Amino acid sequence: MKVAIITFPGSNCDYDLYKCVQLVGGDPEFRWHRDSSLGKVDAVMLPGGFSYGDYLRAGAIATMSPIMEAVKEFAGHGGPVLGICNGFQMLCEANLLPGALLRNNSLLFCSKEVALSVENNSTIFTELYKPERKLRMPIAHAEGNYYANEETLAQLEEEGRVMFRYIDPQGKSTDGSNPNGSANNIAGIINTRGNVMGMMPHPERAVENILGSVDGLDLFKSLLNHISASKKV
Amino acid sequence: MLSPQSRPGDPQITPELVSEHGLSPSEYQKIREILTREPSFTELGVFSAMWSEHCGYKNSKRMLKLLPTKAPWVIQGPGENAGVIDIGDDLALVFKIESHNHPSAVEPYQGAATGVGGILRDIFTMGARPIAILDSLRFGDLNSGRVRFLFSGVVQGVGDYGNCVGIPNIGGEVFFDKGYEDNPIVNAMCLGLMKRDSLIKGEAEGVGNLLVAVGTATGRDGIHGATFASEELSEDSQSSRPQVQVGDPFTEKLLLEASLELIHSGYITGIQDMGAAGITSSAAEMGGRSGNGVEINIDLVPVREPNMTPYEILLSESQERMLVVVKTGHLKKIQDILTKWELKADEIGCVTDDGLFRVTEGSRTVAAIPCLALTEGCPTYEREGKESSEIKNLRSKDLSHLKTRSSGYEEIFLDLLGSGNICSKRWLYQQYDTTVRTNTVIPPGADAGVIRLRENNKAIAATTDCNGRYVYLNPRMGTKAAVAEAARNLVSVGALPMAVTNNLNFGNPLKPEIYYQFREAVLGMSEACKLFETPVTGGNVSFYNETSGTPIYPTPVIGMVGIIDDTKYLTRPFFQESGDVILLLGNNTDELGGSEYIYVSEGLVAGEPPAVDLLAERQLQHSVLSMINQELLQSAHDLSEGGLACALAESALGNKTDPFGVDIILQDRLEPIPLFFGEAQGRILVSCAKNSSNQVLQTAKDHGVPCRLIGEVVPASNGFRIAGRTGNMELDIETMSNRFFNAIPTLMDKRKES
Amino acid sequence: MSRLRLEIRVVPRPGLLDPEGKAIQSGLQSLNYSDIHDVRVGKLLLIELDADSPQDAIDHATSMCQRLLANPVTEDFEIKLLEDSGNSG
Amino acid sequence: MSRLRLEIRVVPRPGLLDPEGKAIQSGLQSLNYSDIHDVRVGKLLLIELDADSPQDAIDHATSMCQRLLANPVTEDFEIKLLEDSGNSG
Ligand SMILES: Nc1ncnc2c1ncn2[C@@H]1O[C@H](COP(=O)(O)OP(=O)(O)O)[C@@H](O)[C@H]1O
Ligand SMILES: [Mg+2]
Repeated sequence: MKVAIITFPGSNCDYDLYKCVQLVGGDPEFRWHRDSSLGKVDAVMLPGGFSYGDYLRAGAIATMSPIMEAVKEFAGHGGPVLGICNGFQMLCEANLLPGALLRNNSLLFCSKEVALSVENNSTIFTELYKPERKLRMPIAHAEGNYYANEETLAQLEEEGRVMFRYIDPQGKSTDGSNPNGSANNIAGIINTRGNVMGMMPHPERAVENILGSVDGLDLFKSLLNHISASKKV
Repeated sequence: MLSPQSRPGDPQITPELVSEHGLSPSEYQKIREILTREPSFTELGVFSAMWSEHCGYKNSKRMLKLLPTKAPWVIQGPGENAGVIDIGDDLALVFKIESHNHPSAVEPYQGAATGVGGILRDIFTMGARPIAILDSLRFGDLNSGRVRFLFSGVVQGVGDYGNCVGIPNIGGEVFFDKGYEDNPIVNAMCLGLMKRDSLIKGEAEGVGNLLVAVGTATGRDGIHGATFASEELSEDSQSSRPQVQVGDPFTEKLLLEASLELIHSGYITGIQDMGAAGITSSAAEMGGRSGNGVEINIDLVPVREPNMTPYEILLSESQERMLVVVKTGHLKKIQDILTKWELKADEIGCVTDDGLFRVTEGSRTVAAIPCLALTEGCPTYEREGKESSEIKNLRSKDLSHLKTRSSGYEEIFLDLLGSGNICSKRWLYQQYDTTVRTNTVIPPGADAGVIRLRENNKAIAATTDCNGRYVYLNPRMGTKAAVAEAARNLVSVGALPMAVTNNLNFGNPLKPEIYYQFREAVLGMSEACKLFETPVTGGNVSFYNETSGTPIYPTPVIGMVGIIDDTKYLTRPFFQESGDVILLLGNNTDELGGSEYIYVSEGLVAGEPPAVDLLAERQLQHSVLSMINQELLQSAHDLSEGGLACALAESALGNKTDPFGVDIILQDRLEPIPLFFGEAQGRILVSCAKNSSNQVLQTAKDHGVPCRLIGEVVPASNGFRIAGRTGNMELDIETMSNRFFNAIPTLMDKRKES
Repeated sequence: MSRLRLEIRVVPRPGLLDPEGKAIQSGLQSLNYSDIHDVRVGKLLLIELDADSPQDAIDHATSMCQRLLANPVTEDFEIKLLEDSGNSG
Repeated sequence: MSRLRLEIRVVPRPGLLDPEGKAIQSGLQSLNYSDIHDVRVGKLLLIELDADSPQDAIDHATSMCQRLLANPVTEDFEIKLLEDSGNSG
């Protein structure tokens, strides 16, 4: 699985993602935001960080980078695109995903481990997760408060496009377990076609026991499986 | 010596002007002797900055010479941008601590943010990639609106900057006491990792090489910041202060990547952050260290504002700028690297052979001073030191009546758990990204933070410590306690203490009672660091932490780093399993001086702080490391503020989601108060599986360390029980947990007031 | 071409939760400014640019807002030519 | 007492570095808006309050700015009564 990891000025999880893709047996390659082409790759990942310092709105200025045209085209052809944290913000800003990520309702940066439910395990990013599986992984963001209008939210729910939700230890998505004020406790969503996913939590930080959790591994492995399967066809 | 021409518009140099520049008449006389003429206005500014306390260490240098700085593993001791130690496998660890107290008192958010920015640059200009940040903070009482404003601003500033650059915060400390009401302490420490041979120094090597300014253009911000940091804050520093510096962590991240690429390119011979005193100090220090001279053409320096004078350009402290020495003929290549990172590089001068710091403007020379006169030539002083009789009285205060209390231990205990100095600091470190870079194996919340090294499966531990109350009451003993606590914190996670960086935060050194504290603190640190074989590789001095004549508690913050040989030895302070047994190493005593208990219950800072027996501390550390290396322990936790009861609570409450209870029986012939809450030094609390307890006891015995079994880890539902000979405590975990975790959030929820 | 100054105001859509505005409101209330009914927080962008005419500048700014400066999902914008900037034109 | 609406503009002091403005400027430049000379970013606060008179409202707002809304070290502020708000008064 050849994965393009895009580095924007201010990205700071690009290397973490690189290591993680290597760990699951993928073949990561960095792309610089000024590049105009992705080359031949099987998937694209937009890493976390503070592209352009999060100035204006998180992820907004990065969407003006030349590479984003190529990413849109890749997504348009059904190529898998994963955006994590700042990457999720970019996907929304670039209209590859609906809605927007507003400032956390606490107005504070929030860094901690959260519990997540897997809401849809029939996508290329989640097929290895059992439906009842509860995940633990870190979040670290100041603008992760997912917002979309009623209509869009209803549509996301109806079409099963909510991927992850923040939950409490009992598995319920409650206000108390919502770290940032996200609508419907949404932590991640996918596009209609099922090839573009964005999420605020960091699965790439939950891939080794020594880091406290390995719950992010199956996400990357799901994608890897999907890609090798589709190559065989 | 070449004489600078006068510049139209420069003010006349008068005794008043000299004194406004923080120079004494005799210092001015010395300047005239060095130059063999009168200085120009620009030169006066340059001397003023370089001979300020901040850059020149005039009142501290002589004492600092007494610190131990050498060991076989020390690659770079004090004098460079940061210290460097060898950690094996061709790797080197770079680390340093830096203060930003004065800017933070005026503008907490930007002050703290730019403090983090500065310390990061100190690390990556050595050629190392920053891998962790720690922050050591002191504030007044959180019941004051102004203090809450300072606290929340500083925490956000530290957080936003490190988060944006993408360096995990792994620990630090925060201490609240009225003694810091108007003068918060903001010290930031950074660790970096590099291959040994990537080390690059801040030296202007190679006559003819180019001096190149990299990063942000120079503005009028922070002019005379170095001099400013060398003065007390007065009522009107709010209005007369120089413009604050604004941090731009986004540019910093680009600078970080670009600098590391530059260093690896081989096109440059030296690099230094333009920190305090900006271009002046970076150029003069680089010239001074190499023995060469430097020439700066002021017209070439990129500026942000029109009509800046040489004086302003030379003294500006605009952030996110670096000075780089580029090998001749390679300017284009380094510009290409910087352009890729969306940064600019401008040639502003060159390395010369005449030893001078020379500045030209058009055809005119505006300054020509020997580099060494600016650096090494700074006059140094040993001041008069005398202990304040007031503090002496406080120390000898009789506290024995506070030792007895026949009941109500539970209430006192809950008050302690909810005190700012003992409660959970989660509110604060949740604002810090602690997991970015995916190497943090012990995040904030433990005795020390730990970063694993992917390269060799070792790990680096770091901590900052200092109890300013102890130092206030007894500066020498208190500083030994700070070093000892730092070392205990490291061994508690399984690390061998290796080296120290320190930040000496004090009041006005011209006052004998302050200089006394300073001298005693340095002597205490020196003695402890020698004994623990943790040489001091660098640090920072921040004097004049006073508002309207009231100084802070003397606060010599110790930043210590250690190595864990294999990540399998990582040990945490939290109990792991019911049924494990709990053992205490070290002796309980009836000391209560300087304790959190007497502060919380009586509002007092008094008494003799707990005594430190350095030899016993060393034995204790060795014994715990030996237990950890035999893989005997389930947890280890150092005892500090709040004593045994609070340490037990911290280990039991853990990270809240799965707490435990304890069942403890103590046989000591001590009153319950000192037994539960006394802060005797040299103690560590450990837990282990029942069948390992004999080995633990034996290991302690082999090291001559007192150790006994005091109880057992039980399910949380069984509660928290401590039985002494003459008094007991029994509490439920829920109540304790609420006090411990909600103390700061509850206070911070009070709305902002001015 | 002349140098013009524009002011762009970007404000959260009505109906959108504005936690910053709420926090400021309660901050003011605790300072005893009790008669405050609503606080909303927006962004103010002051832009200096060269354009052929004021209309041209406004057209440019409109497209900048649509493409980057405002998020159409959550924000409204408003562009104003600053008075002193006409002088140089 | 009448309900009034105020607009408060909080802008960084001239001369102070405005990294956000700089980043937005370079973002716009990469969209080929090349004739942009400067971008500065401030805050816009829209406040609705009850006051005895417009002057009273402005006085209140001035003290709010001094105490909370603007950072006296880094920001300047400007208060304006919004036109439509006179009507109800
Ligand atoms: N300013 C801070 N930044 C990051 N972590 C902090 C800070 N203050 C406290 N902590 C964390 O909270 C925990 C408790 O702090 P403290 O009581 O000072 O510990 P100790 O007494 O063991 O030195 C430590 O893990 C420490 O790293
Ligand atoms: Mg401690």
